[in-house]
Amino acid sequence: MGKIAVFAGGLGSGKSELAINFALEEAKRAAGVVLADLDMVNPFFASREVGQVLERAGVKLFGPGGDLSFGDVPSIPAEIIALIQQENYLFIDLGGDEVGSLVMGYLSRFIKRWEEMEVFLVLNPYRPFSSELAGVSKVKQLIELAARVRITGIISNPNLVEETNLKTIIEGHRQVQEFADFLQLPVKFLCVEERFWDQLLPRYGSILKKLTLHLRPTWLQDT
Amino acid sequence: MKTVFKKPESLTDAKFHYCPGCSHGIIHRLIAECLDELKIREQTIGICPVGCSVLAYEYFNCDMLEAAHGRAPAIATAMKRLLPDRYLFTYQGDGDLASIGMGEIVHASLRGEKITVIFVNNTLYGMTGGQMAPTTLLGQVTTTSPYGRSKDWEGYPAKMAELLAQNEGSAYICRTAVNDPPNVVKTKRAIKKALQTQARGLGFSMVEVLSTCPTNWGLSPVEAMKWVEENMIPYYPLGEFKVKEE
Amino acid sequence: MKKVLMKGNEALAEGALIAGCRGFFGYPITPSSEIAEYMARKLPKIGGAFIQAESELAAINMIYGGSSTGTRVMTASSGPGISLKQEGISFISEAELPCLIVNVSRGGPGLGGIQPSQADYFQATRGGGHGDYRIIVLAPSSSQEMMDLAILAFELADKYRTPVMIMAEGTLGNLMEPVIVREAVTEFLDKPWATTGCVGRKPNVINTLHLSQEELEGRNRHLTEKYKMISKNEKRAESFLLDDAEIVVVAFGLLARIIKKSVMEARKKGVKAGLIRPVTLWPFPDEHIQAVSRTARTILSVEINMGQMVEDIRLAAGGKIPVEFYGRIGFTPNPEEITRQLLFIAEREGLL
Amino acid sequence: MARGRVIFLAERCKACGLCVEFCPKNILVFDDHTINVLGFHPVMLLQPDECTGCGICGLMCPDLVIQVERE
Repeated sequence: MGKIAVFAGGLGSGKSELAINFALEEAKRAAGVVLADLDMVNPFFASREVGQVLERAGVKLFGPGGDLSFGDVPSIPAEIIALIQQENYLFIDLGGDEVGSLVMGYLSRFIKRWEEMEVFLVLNPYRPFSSELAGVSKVKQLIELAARVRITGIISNPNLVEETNLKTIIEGHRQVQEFADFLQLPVKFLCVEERFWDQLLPRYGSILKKLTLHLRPTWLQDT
Repeated sequence: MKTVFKKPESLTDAKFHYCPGCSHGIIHRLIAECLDELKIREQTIGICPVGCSVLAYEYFNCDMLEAAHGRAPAIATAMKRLLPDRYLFTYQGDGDLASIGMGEIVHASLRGEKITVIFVNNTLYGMTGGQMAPTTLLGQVTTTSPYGRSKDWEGYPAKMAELLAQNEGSAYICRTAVNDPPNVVKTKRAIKKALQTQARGLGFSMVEVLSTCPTNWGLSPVEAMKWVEENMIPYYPLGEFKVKEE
Repeated sequence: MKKVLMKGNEALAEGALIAGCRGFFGYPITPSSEIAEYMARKLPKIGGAFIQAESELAAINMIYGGSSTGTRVMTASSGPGISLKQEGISFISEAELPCLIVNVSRGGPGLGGIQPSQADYFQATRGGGHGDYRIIVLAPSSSQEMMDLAILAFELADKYRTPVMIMAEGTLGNLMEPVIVREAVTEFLDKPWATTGCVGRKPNVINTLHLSQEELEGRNRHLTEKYKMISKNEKRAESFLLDDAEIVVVAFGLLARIIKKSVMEARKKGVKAGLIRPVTLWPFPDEHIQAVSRTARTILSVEINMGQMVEDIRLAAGGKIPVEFYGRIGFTPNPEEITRQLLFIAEREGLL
Repeated sequence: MARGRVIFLAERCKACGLCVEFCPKNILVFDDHTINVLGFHPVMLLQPDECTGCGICGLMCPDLVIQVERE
């Protein structure tokens, strides 16, 4: 894992949830972990909603603050340019699609630590526009154009939220692997909820990553 | 003997409700003659405004809609997009088009909607009793500019043909008048050209017709025609402002 | 059965396409914009029309024109935009043009905020614009219902020649859930009234102007008869644990789903609670309220506003049972908050 | 000899006088002895023999009163 990790992808592919999980995990090992919520597209279910959880774990959150956290206006946290250039573990949560990645395009010229940066394309093949190669390769191309960075790897995030089962994950991941092969990108991680971890570990080994859902309202889980 | 002049097929038998000498009747007839001559009555849908011509749906013998004040271009836009092989025309007065409907007309033109707008400019609100319109001339007295329209108080009259001709989406923009026989003939020619522009898919077309309101101007119909020539045409020059050929 | 993970807004848009919607005319506003964005991507590929209008006024009049061609058309907006569209909705209602209008609501008055809200209940259920009219209002509570009610909305709109509104909280529009994608609708009603060019028939006129008193009154009586028919046929509500319920919560939308949890929690603690979830906000399912007002002890209306639906509940209850109100603004209460409220009422009423 | 013939739908005439004004032969007048259903003295042709069937009266008439025939 590099020192800057950027999470890009289609609208609703799971970027925020992944960025939170990766940041929290890094915080167990290292100090100076920063999560930048740069979702300018849509303020619903954004990582800024779990500020307290992050804070307790020692993750510093930078996002549209105060009244702007639910503001309908794009607002880039002022500190972000400095953060990009400092020694730290920076996790950047972008908004959906190429529109959400535009902010990265603006920031990319401040990046000096290119060799320490990973840019992930988060893919959930159960999302509209992500179930076919044409849609996926288009979103990849547009994101790279908008973000002015190359995507370095794919994070597979196949799920149907509460209705996910092993079959969903296995079939979905196979689909993601096919996309990855075509795009000539490595699948760096396969993310699954904790409840599937034990059964899937033997099959997928080191790419398997455990997810705790922080943004999903708990009351959805059995209604 | 052969008939050289009669009521066109594209008008119903209903009697116009307009005041004596009001040139709406002439303009209605010219549109209908164009529909007849182009043989497109059954392919045409017209949209009438709020204003004196609000009842125009009773007069045109084709499918017709009555619009909310100023919104006819929006209605025509959606209809043309969904029925691209049909002819859409809106019939709008100066309050409807240049005041409350300024947004709709400008954007229909900007988008290059393939519709034809017949814009009847008689310098005031006829329907509601002679109030000031965006096209009321400087110095002109109306019930809401009782001291005469002044540039400092009410501002300048809107030149819609010139304004819309600037838009890339406009394919044919022309201003005519119906104050004398030669100008009536020219108006018909312009309306036909506008409809042909629509048929060729070139973009937005509008004919602004300088018209009369003898009742609210306080003039006889004949005097009103002279008033158009003496007062309107000098400020609103006639002619084609935009002719896109392809 | 193929499931797709969809935001409520996407599911609604896809539902509209499944229902045969081929025209979208709108103006962007959070939190409804995903509907327009989804339509902008899909409609041009299937021969439909998508226009981002210059204003809500233009958009709703494009709906007037679009529907006049006999095509299934829709628009989507949020509170301030829906206010601007009211003139057009009044015209569309009087012209009896079928269409779907979506309000992914936000808080008000004024610009308010984009947080979850149900504050447009009055506007939606009373018609909203000028004149004597009503529109059918549907309130989905899941992504699946966003799709299914969009399909139903077009069916009802065509059947009764009326605008139908779907009203959803912004949270529902943005919440992702697995959705079963329905089969495309293939049967449509004939629309002999449509203005499509009068080839081989007499001209059609679509008009809302009625100069004579007799004609105007006749039109209003005709519409009223239609609204009575809709009231008779189309009331819909979901009942949950009502059989022995002593405290009945009434709530709609996504909020109602959360309150199901509260009801179950309260029952675990000995409170006989139940829930009525109106699916049609107009026509309001008053028979459901009347039924429980004979059997329950009290009704609690929970809304994300300062008390709007509670008035319809009181009208339906006709004074037979106390009706109380609990509301929040810009915030969807979590299940525990409502459970606490139920326990408080139960204790006060001696029901524990 | 007349080369044209003008037929008036007198019940539609509002006596605006535009046809009278623009007739190049000056052969149209108001019929002071008739009042139509609209309450106007409708227009009439004073000297039918002079009519050339030019059609200008019909062109300027706002109320579809006039039909013109020509040899």
